[in-house]
Amino acid sequence: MEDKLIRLTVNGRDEAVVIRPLATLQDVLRDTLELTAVKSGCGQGGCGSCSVLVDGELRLSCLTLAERAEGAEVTTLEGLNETNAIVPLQQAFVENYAAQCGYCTAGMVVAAKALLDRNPAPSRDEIVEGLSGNLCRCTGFAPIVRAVQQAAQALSDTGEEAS
Amino acid sequence: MSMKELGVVGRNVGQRDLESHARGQTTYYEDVHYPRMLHLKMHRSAEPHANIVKVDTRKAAASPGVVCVLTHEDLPGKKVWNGLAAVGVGPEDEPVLAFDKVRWRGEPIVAVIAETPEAARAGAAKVEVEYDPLPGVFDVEEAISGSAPALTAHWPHNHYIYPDDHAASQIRFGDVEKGFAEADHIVEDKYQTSPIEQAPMETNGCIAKPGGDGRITVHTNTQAVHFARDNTAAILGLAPGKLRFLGGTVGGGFGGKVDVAVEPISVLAAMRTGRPVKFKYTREEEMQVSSTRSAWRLYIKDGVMNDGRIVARKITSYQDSGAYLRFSSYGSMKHAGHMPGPYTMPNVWVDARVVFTNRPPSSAMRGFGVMAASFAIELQMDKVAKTIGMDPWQLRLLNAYRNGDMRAHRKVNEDAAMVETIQAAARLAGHELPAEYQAMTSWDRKAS
Amino acid sequence: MPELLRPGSIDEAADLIARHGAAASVLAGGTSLMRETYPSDGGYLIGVDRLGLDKVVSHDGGWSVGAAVPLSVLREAVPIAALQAATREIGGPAVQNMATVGGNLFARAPFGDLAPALLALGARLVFATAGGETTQSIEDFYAGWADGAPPRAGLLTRIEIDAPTGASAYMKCARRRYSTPSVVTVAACVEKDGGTVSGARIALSGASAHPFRCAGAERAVIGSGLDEAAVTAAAAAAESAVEPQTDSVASEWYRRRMTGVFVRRVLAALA
Amino acid sequence: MAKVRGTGFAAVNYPTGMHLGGDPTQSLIHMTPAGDFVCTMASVDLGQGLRTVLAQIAAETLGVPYESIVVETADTDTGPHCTGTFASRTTHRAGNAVVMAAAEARKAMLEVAGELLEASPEDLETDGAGNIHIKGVAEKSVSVGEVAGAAHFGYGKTIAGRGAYLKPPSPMDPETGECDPDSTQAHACTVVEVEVDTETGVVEVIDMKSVYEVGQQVNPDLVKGQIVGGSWMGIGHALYETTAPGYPAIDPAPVDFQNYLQPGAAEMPEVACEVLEYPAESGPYGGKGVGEMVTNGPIPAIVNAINNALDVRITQIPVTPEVVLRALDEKRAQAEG
Repeated sequence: MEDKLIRLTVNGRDEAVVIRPLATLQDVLRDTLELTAVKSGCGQGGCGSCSVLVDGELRLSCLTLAERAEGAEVTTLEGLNETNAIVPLQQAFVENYAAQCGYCTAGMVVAAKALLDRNPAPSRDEIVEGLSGNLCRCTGFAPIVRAVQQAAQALSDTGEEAS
Repeated sequence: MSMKELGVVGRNVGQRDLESHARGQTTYYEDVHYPRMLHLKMHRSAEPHANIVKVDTRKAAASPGVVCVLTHEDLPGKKVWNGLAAVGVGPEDEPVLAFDKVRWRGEPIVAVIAETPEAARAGAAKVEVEYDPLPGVFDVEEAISGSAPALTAHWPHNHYIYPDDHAASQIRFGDVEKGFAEADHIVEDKYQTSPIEQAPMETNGCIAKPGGDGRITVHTNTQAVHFARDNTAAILGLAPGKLRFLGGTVGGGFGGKVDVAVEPISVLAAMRTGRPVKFKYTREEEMQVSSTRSAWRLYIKDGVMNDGRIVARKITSYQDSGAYLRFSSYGSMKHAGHMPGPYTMPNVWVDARVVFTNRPPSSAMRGFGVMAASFAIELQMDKVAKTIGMDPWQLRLLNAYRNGDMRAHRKVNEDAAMVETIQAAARLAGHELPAEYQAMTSWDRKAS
Repeated sequence: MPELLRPGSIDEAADLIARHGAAASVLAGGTSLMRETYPSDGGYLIGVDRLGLDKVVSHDGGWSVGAAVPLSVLREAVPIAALQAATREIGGPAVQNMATVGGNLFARAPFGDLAPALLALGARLVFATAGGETTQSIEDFYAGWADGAPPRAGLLTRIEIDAPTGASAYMKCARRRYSTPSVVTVAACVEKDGGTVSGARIALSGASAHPFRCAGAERAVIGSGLDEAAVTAAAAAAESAVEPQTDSVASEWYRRRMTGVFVRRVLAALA
Repeated sequence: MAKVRGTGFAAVNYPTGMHLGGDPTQSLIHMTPAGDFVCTMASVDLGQGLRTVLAQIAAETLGVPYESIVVETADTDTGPHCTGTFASRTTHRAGNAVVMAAAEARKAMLEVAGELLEASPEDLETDGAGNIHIKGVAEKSVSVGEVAGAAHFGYGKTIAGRGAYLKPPSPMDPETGECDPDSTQAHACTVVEVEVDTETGVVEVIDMKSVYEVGQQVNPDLVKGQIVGGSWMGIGHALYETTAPGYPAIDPAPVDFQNYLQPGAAEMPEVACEVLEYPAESGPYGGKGVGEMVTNGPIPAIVNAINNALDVRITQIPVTPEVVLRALDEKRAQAEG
C-alpha cells in the first residue's frame, strides 16, 4: 500500500494532493488543504459536522474515501465565501442565532445549501428532513429551521441562488 | 435593588461569534496545524473489575509508526489523583494510568503515540493485558449493602466519607419524624435518573506542542483553562509556568469537558518525544469513556396536611459515582443543599450519598446534582397533589418559598420569585387560579 | 489496515472476492464500512465504484437496479411507494446519497430497512461469481444467512424488481421521525381477488438476525378479506416467529411487541 | 391506534455560582492608544456567548460603545484566573469581575478627561457613544479617543482596571448542612402537553411553554437561546438519552449517534417563553445565571404530562416507549386483578 497522488477540484481550485492509503476526503480537506470548516464530530457518519458537497451532492467527508473523490468537484463551507461576502443563507443563520458553539454550523449550512439547491421553497417538514443527518446539541434546532426558512424566503424574494 | 437606567446591558446586540461560525472561520483547538504532529490512542480496560496480572507493550512498541508507549511506570509525578485535591477534596483515588487493578470497562492503561491516528490505533490494539477478573457491582444500593466487593481501600463500604465520618452529605432541619407524626398524609416514592452523555458535538481533545524552550503550549477544549493547567502540572510534577493552556472556544461542553482527561498524558508524550502530540477522543470514547451525568436514585417521603402544607420531607439519595470520586462529593453536596427545592418546609432531612460502582466514573453535567433533585421533587409534588386532591398549581404556590423564609440549609431566603414565575406560567398556559392564589407574592410570608 | 482494491470489471471483482474469501469486504457506499473502526487490521476492501453498477434500467414489467445505486437515486427512479418510504427513513440525506441498495441488503441487524420492502416485492438478486452469473430470490438469499452474517454468494450486481401486482405498504417502527435506526420494519404486498387475499408477502426486518418473510403471517391472511380476525392472527404469527435482540434502541420485549403492532398496521393500511 | 393527550408542569429554582462559593474569576481591562478597550479574561466560551455578554457589561460600566470592547480570553499566559465555565457562574462571577475592572478603568479615564476638560472627574459623565462631557454641559466634551491619546502620549498614564470577584467560601456543616450555598436563585416554570400512542408507547411533546425569572437579562436573545436549547435537551433527557439503556447493567452500551438517541428537529415543538426580571442584589446589573437550569423544568414537566395523559405513575427517565407500555400493562393488570 503506497501513498497516491490524486487530483480534485475544491472550492473551484484544482488541487493535487498526496494521500495515505484509505485516507478520507475529510483528511484531505482538513489536514492537507487546511479547510478547517470541515469538522470531525464523530467519524461514524452520525453527526453531519463533516458534510460537504461532492459534484453538488451532499456527502459525509468522513465516510468518503479520498481516492474515490478523484476528479470530483468538492465544495466546503469555505467555498461559499469565495468573494468574501457573506451569503444570504449564512446571514440567516446569524440573524436567527442558529448557532451557539458553532461546531455543527459548517455542516449544517452545507446541508441547508444542498437542500435549497434542490428545493428552493421547502416546507418546514422538508427542512427538518433535509437537515436530519446533522446534529446540534446547543440550539434545539428551532433557530436553525427558522434560519433556513428565512433564507428560502429571501431567495424567493430576490431570485438569487442559495449561495 | 434599584436599577439605574441601563444602556447596553439588557439589549440584543447579537452574538459575537455567530458570523465566524456561519463562515466556518471559528478556530477550535484542533484547527491549528503543526508539522510532525504525533497522535495518541489509549489502550483501555476490557474488564469492569479485575486485577491486572501483566501488561505487555512489546508488540505495540514494535507496531509500524509507533514512536512511544507510556504506562504508569512512565509517570514522573502522581500515580493517582483527584481534580479537587488542591482545594482539599480527597483522598486522591483515580489512577492516571491503571496499574494494579482496573475498576471500570474503559479505564486507561497504556498510551500509544504514533505518526498517524491509524498507526496509534493499531499500536494500542496490540497492547496485551492479562486480567484476573473480579466480581463487579453495578447497582448503588447493592454496592453499599455490605455484601459487595470493595472497589478501593479508600472506601471500605463503597461510599464516600464526608467530614466527621459522615456517610452522606446531610441536611438536618427541624424534626421530620415529628412532622410525619403530625401529618394528615404520608406520601412516598422512589425516583431514578439515568447516566446521560453530555454529547458535545466536539469530543474532548488537546494538542500539546513543545516550544523548544522547555515550555509546552496546550491547545485544549477544556471548560476551565487554569484548572486544567494546574492539575496537569500537579499530576506531572511540573512547575505550572512550564505550561501554557490556550482555549476559550469550545464545541460544546455541558459539563463534559472538566475532567482534565486528555491533557496530562499528552503533555507527557510531548515532553518525551519533543514533538506535538494530539489526543482526541473518538466518539466511542466520548460516549462510553468520558464521564457521564451521574445517575441518581432518590427516595422521598413527605408529611402533608389536608390543606396542602408539606410539613416534613425526608430524602435519601444515591449518586452513582462510578469507579472513582472525580467531582461527585461536590455534586452530592450541591444536591443536598438544593433540598427541598423551591419550597419552604419546617422539617427537612436529607442524606445524599456518593456510591462507588464498577461503572464509568460520572461527573458534572448541566445542572450537577440539581437536575435529579428537581426531577424527583416535581414528580413528588404531583403525587402529593393527587393524594390530597388539590390542584397541583395551588399546592406549589402554597408551599413555594418566600423572601425572608429560612431555607433548610439555614440561610434566609432572598431573590425569590418562584411565586411570580408560577403565576405567570399559569397565565401563559391558560390555567385559571383562584383570586387568593393570584394575589400571592414572594414577599407575603412575613406579612401573613 | 485493510488494503483497498478497485477492480475495473465485474469479472475482476468476482475473481477478487472468490480469491480472498472471508478476508474481503465489499465497499460500496461506505456508510457502514468506513466508520473509524475499520473492519479489521488486515484484509481487503473491494471497491465497486468502477463497475458501472450505479444504473437503474426500467423495462417492461419492472426495473433492474444496479447494486451500487444510491438510495436517493432508487427513490427517484423506482416509483413504488413501499420502496420510497424505506429509502427516506435510512440515515439523513447525505447517507441516502452515499449508501447503496446493495450495501443496505448486507447491513447487520437492526439496520437494513430496504430488505423487507424488497422481500414483499419479490425481488431477485443477481450475483457475479467466478463461475458466472447466478440469480437468487431475495428470500433464499436471507435464508442462507448464518449467525447474522450473509453467505458468500459472489458479488451482488443488480436487483431485479417486477412491477407490483398487488398493493404494497411499508412501515418502520422507530424512536425518531428521521435518520433513525429501526425497532422493526414491516412491509407487505397483497394481491386480492375480489375482496379476498389471493397472495401475500409479509416481510420483517430488525426483529431477527436478518430480514425474512413471515410465512405464518402470510398464511393467516391468504384467503381472508383482511378482516380483524385475520389481521390479528397474522400479527400473532409474526410475534411468535421473530427472534429479536436487545440493543440500545429497543429491548427484545419491545421489538416483539412492535412486530405485532406494525404487522397489524401495515395490513390495516392494505385492507 | 389510540392517542391520548396530557399536560404537566414543573416549577424549579436554580442556584447561581458554584455550591458554597470559593470560585473566583478575575478580569483585567486596559485602554489601547486608539481608545478602545481590551478585556482580558480566562473564561471559556462554550457557545453561550460570554464574549458578547462580558463586552456588554464592560461597555455599560465604562460608559463607552459596546463595539469598542474586545474580549480576549482563555490564554493562561495572559488571562487572569477564572475557575471555569460551569455552575451557571460566568455571567455572575466573570460579569462582576468585569464590572470591578471596568469601574477602575473608568475612574482612570475620567481623571485624564478631567485634566483635559479642566474639571473634577466627579463632574464628568459618559454618553455611551464615545464622548465624555461635563454634566449638563454637552459642549464641554472630549472624545474617548482623545483621552486615550492624551493618556498614552501626553501624560504617560495607564487607563486600566483590575477586577476580582469571589464569593467567600462557606463550609457546609457536616451534621446539619448549614451553609451559605449560592449567590442567588433563578426560577422557572415549564408547562408541557404530550401525546402518547398507547400501542407503541411513543411520546410526542406537542407544546412547551415556559416562564423564566433570571434577574436582569444582559442579552435577552441569548437567554432565549439557552431556554430553547434547554427545552430540546430536556426532551432528550426525559424520553431518549442514556449511555446505559439497561442501567445499572453496563450493556448495551451505545457508542454512536445511531444508538445514543436524541430527539431531532422533527421532535421539537414550538417553544414559547416569557422572561421575568427580578434583579439580584449580588448580580452584575442584577443578573442571575440561566445556562444550566433550562433542562430542569422540561424533564419533570414532560414526565408529569405523561402520567397525566395515561393515569400511570412513571418515576424514572428516560421514559422510553417500553417504559410507557410496561406502565400501561401494569395499570391494566391492576384493574383486572
